[in-house]
Amino acid sequence: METSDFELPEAERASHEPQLVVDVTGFEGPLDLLLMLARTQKVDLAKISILALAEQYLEFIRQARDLRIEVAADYLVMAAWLAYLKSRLLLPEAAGPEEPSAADLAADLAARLQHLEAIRRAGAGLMTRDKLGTEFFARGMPEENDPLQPQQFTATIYDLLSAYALQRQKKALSHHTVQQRVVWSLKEAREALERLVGVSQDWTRLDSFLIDYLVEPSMRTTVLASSFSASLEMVKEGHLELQQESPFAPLWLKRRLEPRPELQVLETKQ
Amino acid sequence: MTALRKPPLKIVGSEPETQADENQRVLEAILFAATDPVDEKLLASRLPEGADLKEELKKLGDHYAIRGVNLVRVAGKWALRTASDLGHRIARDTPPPRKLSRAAIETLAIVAYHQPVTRAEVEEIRGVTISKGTLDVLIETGWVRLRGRRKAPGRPVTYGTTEQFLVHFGLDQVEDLPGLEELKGAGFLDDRLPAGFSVPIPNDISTLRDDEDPLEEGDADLDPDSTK
Amino acid sequence: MTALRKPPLKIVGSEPETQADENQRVLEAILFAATDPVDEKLLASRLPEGADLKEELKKLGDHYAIRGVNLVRVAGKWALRTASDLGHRIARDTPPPRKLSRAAIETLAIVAYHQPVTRAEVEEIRGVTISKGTLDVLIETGWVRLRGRRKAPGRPVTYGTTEQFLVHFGLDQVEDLPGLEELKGAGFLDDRLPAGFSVPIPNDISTLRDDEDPLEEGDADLDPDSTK
Repeated sequence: METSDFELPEAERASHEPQLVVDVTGFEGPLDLLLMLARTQKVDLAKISILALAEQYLEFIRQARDLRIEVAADYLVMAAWLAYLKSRLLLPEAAGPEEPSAADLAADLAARLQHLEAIRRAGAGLMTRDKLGTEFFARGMPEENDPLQPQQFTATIYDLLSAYALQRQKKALSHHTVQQRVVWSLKEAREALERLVGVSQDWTRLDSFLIDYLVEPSMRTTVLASSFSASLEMVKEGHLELQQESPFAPLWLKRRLEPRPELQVLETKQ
Repeated sequence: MTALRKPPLKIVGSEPETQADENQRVLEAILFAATDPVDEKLLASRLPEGADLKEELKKLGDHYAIRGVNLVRVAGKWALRTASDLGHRIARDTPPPRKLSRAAIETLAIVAYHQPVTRAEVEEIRGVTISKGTLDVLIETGWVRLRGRRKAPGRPVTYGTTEQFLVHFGLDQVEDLPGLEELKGAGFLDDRLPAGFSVPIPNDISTLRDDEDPLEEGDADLDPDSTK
Repeated sequence: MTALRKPPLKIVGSEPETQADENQRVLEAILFAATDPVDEKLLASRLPEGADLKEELKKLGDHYAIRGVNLVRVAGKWALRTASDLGHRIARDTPPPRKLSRAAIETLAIVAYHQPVTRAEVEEIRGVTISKGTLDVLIETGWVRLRGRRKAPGRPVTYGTTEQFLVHFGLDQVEDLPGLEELKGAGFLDDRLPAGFSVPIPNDISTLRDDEDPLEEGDADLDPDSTK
């Protein structure tokens, strides 16, 4: 059955008609059409006349267009290329070392057609093989001692209920949203702070440092949180001084010119 | 090399000069491939007119009686089965049943309570993403199945539990999974829960819901088991 | 556990005086009970120490070669299969397998003979772009899989065939593909070979080639199997 599928019913039907084919849609691309046309030359594909083939193809496309059938772009590209190839094949070859000769181009096309043909034969050969479930069968009845039996799994109802309750509860009590948020990572925040703090020698408000990054309202929280954490880290390492006059008042930052090794020692001792 | 034969299966064994009796071959092939014991009517219909089925079956039985596979009669029908004395020699060295990972059991629980549920919905409820592997494992257990596709952008697949799920967890019906009060009563949930917290009443009926479409051709292959 | 479902099997046939060789019986019972091909490691593990597995398999193959069930080699493993000349006489009530489109057959052939192959290479050979559906269908059949990524600009995914492909078409290995010699002889198999590969044969072994990278996390989603 598969063979008939392979044998291009549309193309065959078409080739019996005197009025050349018009159904471009029956072909799987220009190469398929070329292969069908090549078959009409009734010679070994290795001995095919590419010039004749180019003419046949161009004629086919011309007729399709005369009949106002829309021809897909890739068919037209192939037509243009074949028209070019045809002209080169007809003209005496000008010695141009950079370009492949017309004969080479024609040979390449012939090889592509042969390759496609060979693959089709191989595919048809594959589909006519005896196949599991049609020509030959595997053991049908399951046996309980099948040595390839699938893995068995286990879980208890207790596992199930506690897992369910636990995660529902956890989720209900946290205000965690799964929704993907854009997060300003600590690393990004730190890099930005390092860059910006380097510019100013004076006390500056944390939020004004970040103003450039606050354009997107949804980013506000994450930028602030990450920058704050990053600034604490930098203070700890002695790169930065941080000041706040009262709770919720703006945070002020200033670059520290000399690192504070004594603080680091203290911190690590804890 | 074997140009005459159709593209050959690689049959092992010396090229035989003759084949066994055709009727015997047909009978054993049918019995081998059958998914259930086969009745005599069907067997007879595959033999040439006038063949003596009883005699053929006796001959086949004799051939197999000494082998590792025997011809047996089950419920008035015929089947080939591995010889019962060999069970222990051939069965899989059954590894201890595998315990499900925590992620898998959590996902299973959510599928059970919230079915039909999509992967994204499971993630929403769990608050974490789940890997494809987790759902694959659950399908491999036979406890979770693909139900259909949600009528929503992307037409995500919906999951539900199977009959095997009920059997394994000793439930008569999925509605018997404990509800909010019972979970509280059993100490699985505590009282700090916010108002409006609810536990759905699960429902695993096969009929698709209004917001579900049937699976499409090829969706069966989503099931890792079906591709064997 | 199986107390309920085990009526004593009525073995048919004359009471044998002796049983066949024990190793033969064990091997055939294993191959019979297993629905999928069995590898030699498993077979050897069920035979007594020192048994000659090759010899035993050959003997079993000889026994079955004339029968309606044959011992065959598929995908490098061993299986019992009904003799393929009897296919039409067995005819199980299974729906006819879905027929592949011409585009799908050609694409399958290109993947099989040129693997590992990228989509662009398939398109190059066919001279036409292939719709996403075509590869999806082949992946759905379980015959084609994503192998890795080509070490090339754009890092395109490479495709290859699966063990199921071999099992379905009764092939022992991809080198047994029909018509391979013709393609090889015409030089169609070595055009895309990266430097250093002198053997122009398709290759479905899982090990990636030098010009392939492993798939990345998330690549599974390229696969219609993924349960998004």
